[in-house]
Amino acid sequence: MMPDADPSRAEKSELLRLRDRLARLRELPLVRGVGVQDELSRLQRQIERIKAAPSAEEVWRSVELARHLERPYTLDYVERLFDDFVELRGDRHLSDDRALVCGIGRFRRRTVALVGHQKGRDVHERARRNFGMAFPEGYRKAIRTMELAHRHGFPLFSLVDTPGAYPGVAAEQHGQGGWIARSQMTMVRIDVATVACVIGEGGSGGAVAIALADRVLMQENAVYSVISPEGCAAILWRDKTQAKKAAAAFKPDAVHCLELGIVDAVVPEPPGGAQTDYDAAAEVLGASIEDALAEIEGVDAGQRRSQRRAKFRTMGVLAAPES
Amino acid sequence: MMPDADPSRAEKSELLRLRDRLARLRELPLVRGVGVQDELSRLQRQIERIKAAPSAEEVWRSVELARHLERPYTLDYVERLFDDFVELRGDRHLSDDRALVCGIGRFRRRTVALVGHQKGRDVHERARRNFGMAFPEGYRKAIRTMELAHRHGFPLFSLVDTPGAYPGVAAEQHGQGGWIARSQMTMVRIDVATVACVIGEGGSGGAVAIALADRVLMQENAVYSVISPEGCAAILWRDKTQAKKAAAAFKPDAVHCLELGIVDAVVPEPPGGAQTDYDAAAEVLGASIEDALAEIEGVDAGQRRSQRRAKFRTMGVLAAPES
Amino acid sequence: MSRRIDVSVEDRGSPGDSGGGRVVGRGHPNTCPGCSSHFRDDELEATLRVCPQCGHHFPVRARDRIRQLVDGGTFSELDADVRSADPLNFFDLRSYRDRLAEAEVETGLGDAIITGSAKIERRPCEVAVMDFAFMGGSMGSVVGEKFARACERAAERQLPLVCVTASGGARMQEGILSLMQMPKTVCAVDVLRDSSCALFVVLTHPTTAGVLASFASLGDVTISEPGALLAFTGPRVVQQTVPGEKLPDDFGRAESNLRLGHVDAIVERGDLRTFIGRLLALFAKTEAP
Amino acid sequence: MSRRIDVSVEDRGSPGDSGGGRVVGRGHPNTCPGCSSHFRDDELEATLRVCPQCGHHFPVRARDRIRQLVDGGTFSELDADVRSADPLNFFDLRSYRDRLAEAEVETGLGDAIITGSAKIERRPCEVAVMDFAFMGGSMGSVVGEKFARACERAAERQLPLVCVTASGGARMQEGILSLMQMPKTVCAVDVLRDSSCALFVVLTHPTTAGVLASFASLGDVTISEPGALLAFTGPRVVQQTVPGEKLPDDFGRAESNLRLGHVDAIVERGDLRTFIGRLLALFAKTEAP
Ligand SMILES: [Zn+2]
Ligand SMILES: [Zn+2]
Repeated sequence: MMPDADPSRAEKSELLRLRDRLARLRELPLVRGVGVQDELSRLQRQIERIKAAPSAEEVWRSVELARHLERPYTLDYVERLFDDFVELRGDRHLSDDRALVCGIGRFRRRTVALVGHQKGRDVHERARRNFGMAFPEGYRKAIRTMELAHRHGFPLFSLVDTPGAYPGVAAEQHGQGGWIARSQMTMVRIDVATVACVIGEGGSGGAVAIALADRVLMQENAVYSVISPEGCAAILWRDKTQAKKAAAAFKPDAVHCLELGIVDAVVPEPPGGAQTDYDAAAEVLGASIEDALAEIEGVDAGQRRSQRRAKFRTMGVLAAPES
Repeated sequence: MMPDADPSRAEKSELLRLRDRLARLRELPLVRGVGVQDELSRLQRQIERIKAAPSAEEVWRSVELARHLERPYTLDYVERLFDDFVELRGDRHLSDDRALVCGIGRFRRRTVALVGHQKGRDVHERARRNFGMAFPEGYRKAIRTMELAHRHGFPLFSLVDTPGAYPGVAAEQHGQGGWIARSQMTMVRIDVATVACVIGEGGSGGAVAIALADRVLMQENAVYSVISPEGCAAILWRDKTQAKKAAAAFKPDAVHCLELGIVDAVVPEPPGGAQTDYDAAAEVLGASIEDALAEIEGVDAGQRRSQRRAKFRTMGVLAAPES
Repeated sequence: MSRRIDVSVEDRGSPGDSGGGRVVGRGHPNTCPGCSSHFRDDELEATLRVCPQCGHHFPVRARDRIRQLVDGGTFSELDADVRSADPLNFFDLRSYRDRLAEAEVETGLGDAIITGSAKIERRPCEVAVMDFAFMGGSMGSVVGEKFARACERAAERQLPLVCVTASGGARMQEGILSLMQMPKTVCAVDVLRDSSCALFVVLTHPTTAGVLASFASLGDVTISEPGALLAFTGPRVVQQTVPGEKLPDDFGRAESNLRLGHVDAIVERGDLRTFIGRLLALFAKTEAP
Repeated sequence: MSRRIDVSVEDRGSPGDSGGGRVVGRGHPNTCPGCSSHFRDDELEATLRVCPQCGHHFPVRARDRIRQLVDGGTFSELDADVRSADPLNFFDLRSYRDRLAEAEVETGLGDAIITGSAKIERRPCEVAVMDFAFMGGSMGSVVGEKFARACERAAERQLPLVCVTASGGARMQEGILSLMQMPKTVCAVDVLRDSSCALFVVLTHPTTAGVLASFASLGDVTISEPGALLAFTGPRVVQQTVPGEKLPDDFGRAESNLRLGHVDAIVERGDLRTFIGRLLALFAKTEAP
């Protein structure tokens, strides 16, 4: 899986061919990562993966790494990528949902707004953060933050890392479905540049609520899916233990998401996964977000909003019309 | 108090002088009421009141009429003024506050949005409507309706009739102050023409939450005040029974509100008060709103919003600077 | 791990566990789950598939719904030939292709939504009606695409869109692509908004998960049929998550949604056409015809 | 009728019933209501009027607050000469004119707010600081006017506005005109928003009624001091309304407001200047100086 340090000329030409294929797939430039020197090797890794679709084992490995208890969470990245960060709290109605962290901070000498799921590291914090599963109140806080970003022209970052929306009575009664919808709607409408990255579990509606961005990135070992493998197995196989089989079937891994045009770029992780080296993972993530932001900030706000809509408009695969 | 049926020439000239004074007071045309024929007599009544400031007894009479148990409420006017009315319900988060009625309806062959307090007629409905005292959820529903009006270009009417915001634990915990503020803010920001009318009790923050309009009208026997007479008496006189004295001191009646430039026009009621003839009260109210709307709809939306801000900007009385 | 389950398709049954439509039923679809009365097809047709004994609203197929709602002869279907591909080569106990083919044969539909132009109470509009009988009304690429095209047509023609939903959620067999139909349809509603065109949503039993959490919750006016289950996560999964917690009796039902502020009105099926007609008149951009 | 009471000025005291400032106190204003320790003025000054024993935040007068917050020598007061008229000729147990004159003598202030331009941590901004000692920080025409002018200046100079609130609510003696300061200040905040200028609100004890229900709740970022009472209706009136209902211990306090989602942060007085400095840097329209 690891790239050669110095790819041969033939390999380079193959890379260019594949890079072209990738670029055409999304009609978007590939993410650079940090430093021009590393580009080719990083690209190589992405492309190796795409040449050979990940095996069931590899997909499952992503599921495991995405859920790894030591995986860096939103606040681990905030700490490393932001020079200053002021958290914005509360939905102004009922509570401050700790499963979603919102705030503004200084990133690369400029102010940005951030919304991100936060799972919590120890037992106590995990409970407090509800395992990263937001309530409607959390989406409402996120909406408030998006509107603040819009008012002040701050680019918006979102870091997605949730098993999904919380399936509880109060969450339902407070209008979970509606607030996931309205959070997406707010992301369509705001004028500022938006970059989302799936950094762990991109679980269903809870994830997509904050992922309707100009650029959507995905870490190498993150997963992004409509349902958990266990949930899918329980429904389609009527057997929860078939989770690995389910994951292989619905392909939540980054490479498949890239190939399906769901994400714009894959953000490389340190060998073995982001949990092995938080600093390195943060550095590449920061560089990737910076690159993505540079691409979209050149565009006029109205046009950017149109392009954002157009991007999601094309998602889905239809059968070729019979002729 | 009742006007002469046929004012003499001298009286007419006096009227014109006073009318001019009134108009200069607000730099706004006076409301016409229904039919040109009745204008002078109606005007006369308003002006008689202004010539001789209402006595303490007259002010108290307004307090009593404004709270009269048979006084027409928002839905009584909706029934008479709207050809069709579809209620919009719910704040999309917690509940549907029955103390505030919101909806869209057909008024004079066009569609308008309405928000209004509703006190409830019988014991059961009064409890259900919480005596017209809204919770934060009510203001949130009103905001939703204002935004819908803005999206679709519907003029917004608001009918104010509340003892005030509800002073309860849950209402406070749900952010009462904040939602009264945000409801006002929404009324500043929407692009459509807005007309408010105080039709009964214009009680404090609960009233002003939905009264930040391009034109603010007030029925002849309505009251509009920062505090209830009883509350004021309890605080300043340390004696609740001094309510009548308090009311005379803080002057919540329509004539004083007109003279202070708080409302743009007084809407006449049938002799004895609106409760004596719902149909007649509704007819004059409808005509007054229609006139007010005609005045402000000629103005470009951006300019109307500026004028709306400018109008409230001037409220208050400062001491003349010492020279 | 049970907390992690984020189910997308759950309640495939109608209230009281009857089938999801006339085609894919468990128990006899014409036996009323409210009062156990049994009806002939023609009896139910005559009452718009509302139980004459107890008022229970039986599921309505999309074509029947359109017949009930729109002025006779005014519906012209569009995009009828759009079909799903199988980009994931999805295979669970059977292949997705087989399931699609079977659903098409069973329902006579290309997917879980019918779209087109029509008039309701003499007012022109675009319509989009979902059909729960087609794979539980699940939203895949076709539902998203046809809904988006309906929005775009409405915007272009400056007409309102009337949308009747019935959905168990996302089409799992399309994996992440089915999830992306949520932002896709939200973007489509934004196109409507930018054109100041109204969206009226009629939520019918059941409307859950991804559909509820996208376009179904973004209407200018939101109506529900009585008794409909409207929940992001249905009662069974909620119960699994917190096994001790007692669910309210009407958990997720239209009536509790009205009480909790999530819908504007519950309208009985017999009144639906008139009600939508009133909305079309109120939101009309020109004077009455 | 008790349900009708809609009190505008209620809690004139600080937590634990100490006075509203050094001037109009009940009990000795330098005795800590948290731990009963007593302090000399100079001791409290040295700790920014925070109890060194228990952390209780004593009230701070507006001029002291400005000294605590802004860079030395950078504050230039504006609109200091604006005074209330008495349009209603209001007389309760005494005349409004007398009350105003007395408050001015007692506090050395023209009204319950001081406004001007300043720098905080080397960043220019406009400031508006309320003083509870002047008639309970009540909002009449002068408070509304000076706040509105501060917003307009901020918009014109493209600077943020830092506002420190302390208010029992409306100035009843100005009747309906005091109520109108709510929409007036809301309109002023809208001017700020139209200019994309930030508003930072620091809520201090107590901020209630009309001030909480207008500009105090419209900040881009909302900070509170520990222990501050922040409620539209204070606990006494709530208790009167529903006599049986048990109020939570921290009803309306900053800490419950944070928990319930109404403020972004509780910042101790000693950290306030730094915190505001960070906000000014984050919202700055140009690079750091
Ligand atoms: Zn039945
Ligand atoms: Zn102490």
